[in-house]
Amino acid sequence: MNSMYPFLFLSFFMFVIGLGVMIARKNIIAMLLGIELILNASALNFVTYTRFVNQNLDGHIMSLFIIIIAAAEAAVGLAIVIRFFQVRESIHIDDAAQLQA
Amino acid sequence: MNEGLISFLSQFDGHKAFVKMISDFAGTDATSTISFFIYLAACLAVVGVMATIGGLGTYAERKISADLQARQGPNRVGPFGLLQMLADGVKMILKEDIIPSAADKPMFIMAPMLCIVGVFGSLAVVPFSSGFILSDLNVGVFYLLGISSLVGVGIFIGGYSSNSKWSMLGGMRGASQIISYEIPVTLSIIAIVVLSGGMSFGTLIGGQGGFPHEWYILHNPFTFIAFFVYFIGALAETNRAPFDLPEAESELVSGYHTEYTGMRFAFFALAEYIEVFVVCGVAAALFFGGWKVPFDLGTGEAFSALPPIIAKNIGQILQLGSFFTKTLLLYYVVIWIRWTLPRLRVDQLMTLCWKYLTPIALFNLIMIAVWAYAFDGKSMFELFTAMGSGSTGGH
Amino acid sequence: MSSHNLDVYMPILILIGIGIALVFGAILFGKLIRPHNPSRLKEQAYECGEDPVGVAWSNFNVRFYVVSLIFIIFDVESALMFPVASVFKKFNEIGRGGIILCTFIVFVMILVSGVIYCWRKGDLDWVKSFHLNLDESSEKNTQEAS
Amino acid sequence: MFDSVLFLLSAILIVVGSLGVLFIKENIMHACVALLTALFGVAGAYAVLGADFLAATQLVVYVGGVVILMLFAVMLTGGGAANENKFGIEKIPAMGNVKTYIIAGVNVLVISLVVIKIMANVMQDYKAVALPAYESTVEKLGTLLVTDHVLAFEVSSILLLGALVGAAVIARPIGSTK
Repeated sequence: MNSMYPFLFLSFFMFVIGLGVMIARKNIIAMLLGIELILNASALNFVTYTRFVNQNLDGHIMSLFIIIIAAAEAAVGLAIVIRFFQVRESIHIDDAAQLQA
Repeated sequence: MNEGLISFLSQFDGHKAFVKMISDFAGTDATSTISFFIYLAACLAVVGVMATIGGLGTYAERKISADLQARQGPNRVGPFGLLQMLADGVKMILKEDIIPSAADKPMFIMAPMLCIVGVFGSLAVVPFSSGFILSDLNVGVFYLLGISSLVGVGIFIGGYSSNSKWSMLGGMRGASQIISYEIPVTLSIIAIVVLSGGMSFGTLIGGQGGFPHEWYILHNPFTFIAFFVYFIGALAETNRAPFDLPEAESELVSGYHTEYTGMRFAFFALAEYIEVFVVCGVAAALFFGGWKVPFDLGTGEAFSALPPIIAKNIGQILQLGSFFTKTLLLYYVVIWIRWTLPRLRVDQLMTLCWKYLTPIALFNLIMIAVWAYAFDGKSMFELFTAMGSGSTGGH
Repeated sequence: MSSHNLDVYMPILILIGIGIALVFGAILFGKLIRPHNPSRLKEQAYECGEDPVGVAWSNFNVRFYVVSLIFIIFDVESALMFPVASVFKKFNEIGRGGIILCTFIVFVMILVSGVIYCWRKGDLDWVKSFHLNLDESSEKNTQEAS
Repeated sequence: MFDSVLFLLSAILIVVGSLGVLFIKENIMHACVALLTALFGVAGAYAVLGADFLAATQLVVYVGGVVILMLFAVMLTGGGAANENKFGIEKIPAMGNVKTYIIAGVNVLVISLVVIKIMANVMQDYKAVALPAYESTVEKLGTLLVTDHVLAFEVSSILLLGALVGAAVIARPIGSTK
């Protein structure tokens, strides 16, 4: 692939879909899926610019740390969801209006 | 950047001439297209061999278990019952295909596919010989860890989608067992990567030699322990006994594939047997020198009397023989263990993983890194010989 | 020549394709020759002959989640350790191995401290209630009283 | 040519998977599998971009880790059966309805217009450079991680420690913390 625009379009698409998921869904786990999409879109963007613009690997490092942060975020977020489910027996975001366990 | 089948073939003049001919004929650069067809043929060959090995695995399993229990085993179909696997295949394909009405149908269909894809994907980096490795990715081992974790997802989804309590319990257990035991396995592999300085199987095997004292398992005492950690973890990752809790017959009926019939069940079984081969192959490559043949016979330079193309191919065949011998011996040990040891309890399983194997693997990792730093990556035998020559030189 | 190096990913795609084709092909081929006479009893989930009660998708114990949580942390750390491990030898040869060794050990030790925490708090125990009965029986009694 | 094929395949996976995450409404489990598809596609895109190590990392961390974590979490919260709002105040189903989708659509439209405007401005100054050949990134990444980015390397370890301890404390069964 000799053009960067297909990749930028892909990551833009993923970002937009992730945003849509976060707004449209009321299920907390589904919203976390949307966050994963958004984080992946940004990581893909970093790698794209690394290849097509400046060619040093700092973008790869950034993507690596984005992947790490996404994993940590998923772990903690899902732990909160599970805890919330234990307390309220619901994973609906509207039920989480006051987050006091 | 990457070695593999094509770079091996392109050493020969015949391949170059063929590529040039096709390129001239088509008017464009046909290297990629030709590579595609070569890869396609090679992949079909590998899959064929692997399916046969998977089938023979079921046969060997029965024969060896029969031997261990002083029985006959399958002996009716074909010589020594060797065609039993074909009979099984025909039986499987003739079975009625039942999907439970309460099941999650798309997921039910997808689960065996995920298992098969995960296992077949990992075949791409298994080093059969220095020339015949489908693609020697420079992230080989790491890629293998990633793609084979699809099997865990497949098992979980298989258990979930059946909507049966047995399947669900088996699937949850299977997934948590697979991910737990991936930790010691990964840490052991990192320890070997520290020694060899690369993740591709070419580098990993290249650091070893043909003789046992040049293998990584005898490199230092900690790699010796690391092998056993890896092997126990690999047994558990492939759901083999004594870690076959996901399909424990006496408590979970048949685990995650309780509701699967016919071919769908056969694919789960096939995936399991091929995965055993893959982990045994990886163990052979990481710890037992892989395709290395003693006296460097594998490079074909010993047969310099012959034309180079024949000498190289003889070397390749010797390497294939070496790899398959080591791998199948490990395969035998896996089956032997299955019919010798009793099954663990769930809490024992988790205790073994988290309280024994993982700390040992972490300790091993650090100690191997310290060893590589302190002795410049020399193995025990090199140190002994250096000490011996040093003392004789001193006198 | 730049595109040729991507050819190494070809076998992976081909193998995945073969896998998918094999699964669908075998099942479609089997459709021609195998019997198909479903009945209500056949399509029921197996529950030792009884009628299944409820769905199987019920709640599971949280310990499954804690195990997978520790796993994912280790998994991510291994993703960081692999590149460092593969340059260890190179740095060792130019005499900079000590620095990497220190970095590596500090990294692993921070990870180990987390595992030790989980171990001490009993997150690694599969049968926790059993240990609670043994060790903290007095505390449990007060809980039951309250 | 093969790079185009690989890119097209991964683009299809990404598009199908993302749309699946957005539009699968019946079962959160299916949405998780759609996410798996999209993440697989991202790994393919990394491979096309010459980031071989990142592609493998994507497989290891997401396929083996995050997706399994999400599947477990779905099982622990009622297996996707809990699609209804317990209190029924707003009567919005958990997987969204037409109203939420319209709101999301409008929001996405506005934000995407802004992003496209910014990207167009940035892209005006972009001049194409010669692309480097594909080569191994592992050694370079490892070298960067222990030289330039060594602080980030160590701090990420502390971040993961925090995530481990925090999530373990949060997810611990209620009975053992009372």
